[in-house]
Amino acid sequence: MSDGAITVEEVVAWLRDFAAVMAQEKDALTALDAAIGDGDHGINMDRGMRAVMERVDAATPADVPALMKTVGMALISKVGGAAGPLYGTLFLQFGSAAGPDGLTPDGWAACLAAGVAGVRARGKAELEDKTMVDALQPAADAVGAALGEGASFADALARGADAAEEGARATIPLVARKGRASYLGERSAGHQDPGATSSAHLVRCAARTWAA
Amino acid sequence: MSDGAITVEEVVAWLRDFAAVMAQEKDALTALDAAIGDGDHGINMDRGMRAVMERVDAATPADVPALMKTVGMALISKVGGAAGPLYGTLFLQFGSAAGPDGLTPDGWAACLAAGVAGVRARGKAELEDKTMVDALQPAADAVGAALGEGASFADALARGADAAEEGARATIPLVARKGRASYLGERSAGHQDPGATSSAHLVRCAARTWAA
Amino acid sequence: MKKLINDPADVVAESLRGFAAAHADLVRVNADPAYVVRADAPVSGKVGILSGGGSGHEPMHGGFVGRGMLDVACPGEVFTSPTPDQMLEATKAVDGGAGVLHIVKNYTGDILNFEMAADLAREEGIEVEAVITNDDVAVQDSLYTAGRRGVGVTVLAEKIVGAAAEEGKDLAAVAELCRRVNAEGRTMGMALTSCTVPAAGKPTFELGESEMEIGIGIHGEPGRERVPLASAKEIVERLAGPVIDDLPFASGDRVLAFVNGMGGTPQIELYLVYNELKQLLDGRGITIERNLVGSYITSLEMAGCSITLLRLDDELIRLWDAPVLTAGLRWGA
Amino acid sequence: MKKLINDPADVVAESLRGFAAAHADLVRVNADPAYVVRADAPVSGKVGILSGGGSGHEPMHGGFVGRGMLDVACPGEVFTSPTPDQMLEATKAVDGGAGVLHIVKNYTGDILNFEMAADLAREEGIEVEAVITNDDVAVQDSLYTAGRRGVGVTVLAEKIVGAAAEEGKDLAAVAELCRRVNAEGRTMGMALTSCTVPAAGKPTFELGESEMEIGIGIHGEPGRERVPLASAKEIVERLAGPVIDDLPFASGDRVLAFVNGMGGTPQIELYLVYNELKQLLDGRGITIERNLVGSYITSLEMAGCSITLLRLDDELIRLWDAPVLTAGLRWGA
Ligand SMILES: Nc1ncnc2c1ncn2[C@@H]1O[C@H](COP(=O)(O)OP(=O)(O)O)[C@@H](O)[C@H]1O
Ligand SMILES: Nc1ncnc2c1ncn2[C@@H]1O[C@H](COP(=O)(O)OP(=O)(O)O)[C@@H](O)[C@H]1O
Ligand SMILES: [Mg+2]
Ligand SMILES: [Mg+2]
Ligand SMILES: [Mg+2]
Ligand SMILES: [Mg+2]
Repeated sequence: MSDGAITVEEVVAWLRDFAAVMAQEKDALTALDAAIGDGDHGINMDRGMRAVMERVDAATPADVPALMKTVGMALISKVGGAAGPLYGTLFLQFGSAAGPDGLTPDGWAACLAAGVAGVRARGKAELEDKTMVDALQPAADAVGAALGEGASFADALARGADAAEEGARATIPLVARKGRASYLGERSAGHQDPGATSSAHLVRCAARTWAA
Repeated sequence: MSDGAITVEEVVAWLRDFAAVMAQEKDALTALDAAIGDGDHGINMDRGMRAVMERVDAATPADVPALMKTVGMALISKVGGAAGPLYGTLFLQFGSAAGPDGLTPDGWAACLAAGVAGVRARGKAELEDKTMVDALQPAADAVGAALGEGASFADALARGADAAEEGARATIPLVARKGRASYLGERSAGHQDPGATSSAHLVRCAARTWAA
Repeated sequence: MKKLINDPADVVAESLRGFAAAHADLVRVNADPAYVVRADAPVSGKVGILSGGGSGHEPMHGGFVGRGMLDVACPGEVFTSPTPDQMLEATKAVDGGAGVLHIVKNYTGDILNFEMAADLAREEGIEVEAVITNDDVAVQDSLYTAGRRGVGVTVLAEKIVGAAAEEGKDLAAVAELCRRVNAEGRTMGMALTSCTVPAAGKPTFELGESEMEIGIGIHGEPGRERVPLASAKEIVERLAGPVIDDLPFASGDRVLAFVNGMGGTPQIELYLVYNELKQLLDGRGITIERNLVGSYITSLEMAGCSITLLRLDDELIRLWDAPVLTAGLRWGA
Repeated sequence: MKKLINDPADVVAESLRGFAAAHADLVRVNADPAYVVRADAPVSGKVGILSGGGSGHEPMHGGFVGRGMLDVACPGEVFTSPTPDQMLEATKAVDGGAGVLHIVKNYTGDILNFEMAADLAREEGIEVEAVITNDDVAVQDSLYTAGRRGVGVTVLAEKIVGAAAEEGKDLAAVAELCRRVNAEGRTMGMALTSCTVPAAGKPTFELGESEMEIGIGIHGEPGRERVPLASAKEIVERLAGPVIDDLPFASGDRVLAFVNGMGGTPQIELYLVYNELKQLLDGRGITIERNLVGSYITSLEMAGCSITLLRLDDELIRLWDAPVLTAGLRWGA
């Protein structure tokens, strides 16, 4: 694809890929959550993304803002737990930032940044609190920086995905300060955060969707 | 010892040996009961014989009838379950049959027979119902028959113990018709009855007490 | 063995002490011999209702002592019948002059001990009637065997008979009612896991990860058959089917449906089982007039359930609905 | 996974259906979005009391819906907070014009979803107050973390606050009372075994035969530390000690002592634990004025217990004693 306008179909493809990955990674994410949480993150994300794709496939919204509102509301009403409102907010804010007039790569990067800001506002997590923010914030920063340096959208997203995965891995030694894992205190160290992991998948799916 | 009068001390020695064996065989008897009952026979017998020896050691009754009444009542009030009333009755009836005037080997055999009759009357078990009767009845019969044939008390008891052990082993293929094991129906076959096993120990202890 | 206990030998006594402290408004607990008795016993002129059996089935029976249900309960060692002297003292403690009913679950141990106790009580001039519950359809009934076990119906009988005694019915009437409840009720149970008798220290039986036992009793004894794990729907069919066919319950019957947890089964599963049972009974034209869902007659920490159906008439419904004020069952009071 | 279920995905819905059928006299159950509501809701002029959270903690919260306690409960998926739209519908269903109190256990998921729901409800013109329970002393409290979990005190708060609402107290007063109960109560829990989330199909954590987890929450999450199995006496010291020291409870205090089973623990053990707790509190000069012993806030089939102490005054005692008529707690009615 080109670096030109991003279509609704492409965004749907991104979501579909993410839904497939969540189905596939369900047990792995749940196992991560079992170690430092309550063992449901994969189940939650899979349930949520199934609901998203059902609604999107039943009637695909015409533009990105409408699509992302559908996605966010589906997650909020179907996931529950921490991930529901947080991922819901991510997509809702992404959509609000998109505006009705089509989306450029720079626009996409701004939307992601807005989504991440929404997550941070809702969850009040800082970097290194061992949450999805540790994957999302570096990803948003990397995509923005790469585009600023003139990278292609595909390259920018690839760098974003790398940053997200690195951020997720970097949660391993951290002691959690937010979410359920924080109840474990020191014992939360040594395990990768499940939400950061699913978030890294989300960015990797974007890189895959818009690659080449 | 001689084939002459049986002393209270000897009877106490028999009981003490039985108590020791019950303590030692506690887990084995319980395992037998776990297979076809509720897994407590060894625990019950051990608890009961401890109580018996406590009472007997605190104040040893002067004669066999009084001793056996103490034993029977201790079992009845401390064991519970099926074994409590049944073993209690065995000793109570043994004691009633003893009379106050000392006990000969023939008298002892008659007492055992009375005890076994008491067990049968209380539990309404027939031979081959897969109960303690399957050990006790052959033992009582064998002791009586041996003495009738002129065997020494020691030999008669040894034959009684053999018969009891054989009777206990013979319960293995039987389908239980009395007690908890009967609830298992066909599944009770293939396991040795715990009560028959403890009863065989009781007779073997007697043989050991009055041996040589 | 993973249990919240101290010395296995002290489990029953220490638990009773906790029960006494927690429910001093309802009961008094005598330590030796052990019995749990209504705080206001004996109630003059009222038939005393006594039940008892091994411990490990809580709330049965101590949790059912109080106004409108039992006057006294005799707890034995875990899964071991209490003893005659204990039952005698308990009988004396609740004799208000109108006699005492012994509700006995059909196990050789219980029967033998209760028989002795009744003899002793009668010798002391107390009128005693004994009624034996034997509702477990997993066990073939026969004159030549120990017969069927007493299980879930015992709880229902204790409630209904307790209400009748509270109303002032005499011993003969109360005993007759108890026999009728037993005759109208049937039960069958299953286990997902074994339980561990504290003094034994290890599970009574071993079950594979994908096996279950069908037709268990309440003493951790193995059931009638070991079969592959199945869905709740199939399990309900396997339990309720034989229960229905045995009485038999017929279309048009009104019943009390009792889904009982064995001790280690969470409520979320019991209500799911109840949902299946309701659908099955609806399909057979049997109307659930009353229900009881919870862990009331248990086997320590065993996971599993039993299903009891009791055919109701207006009198049984009225007595079931009557006020009851115990630690384990409480309404209208 | 050994459970009495059909498809793991249907556990919550099927169990709710069973609950609805079993308690049609007390509650109505709405299937989608899921909520359990008092049969007579909304009660005009009464503050509506709503609580909710993941399923798997039964009887909490659905079992506490009824006169004198909750007006409505929102069950989420197992161990997963319910969703804002669900809470909004539930809020609307019990708004009798006097506003609705949301009782929220302190978990990020619950907080976020309840915040959204309260916003939505206020947009629709319903007065909503939210009170967060956070009584778990196993968790270090800090402004910079998610803070302490809401556990056992939630049950006590729902009962007491429910009674106050029934008496006609207004929303501000009821919310204030709820905050006071939360402030006066502390809890700590432990697990002997893990539980298995149906959709996950295997235990959340593995515990060796001679290990236990101290400082667990109610979602099958591991606790603060894994230690060797100990006696009930030591376990009670390990739980009650931190609870007492945290408030702190002092000699002369009057308390409600709540020994809670985690779902797979039999009553015989819970009363044994209560016996230990009573002795410990006696030794510290703390008087148990009221108690609650049973499995009320559970983690599926987990074996273990929690200990909650709530400091009482005359008003709290009166509200605790007030009639309550729910599937899970019932007295005076
Ligand atoms: N306050 C927060 N801010 C951002 N992310 C959070 C916060 N709390 C939790 N999370 C994320 O949510 C993830 C857990 O999600 P999930 O398991 O679905 O919900 P729950 O914790 O309610 O079971 C954590 O791994 C973490 O990444
Ligand atoms: N009716 C009976 N007559 C004779 N012996 C019996 C009868 N019922 C049970 N028993 C014996 O009792 C033994 C079980 O004793 P025990 O396990 O102590 O009691 P319980 O069955 O009450 O747990 C059985 O193995 C059997 O030998
Ligand atoms: Mg989780
Ligand atoms: Mg036994
Ligand atoms: Mg027994
Ligand atoms: Mg969760």
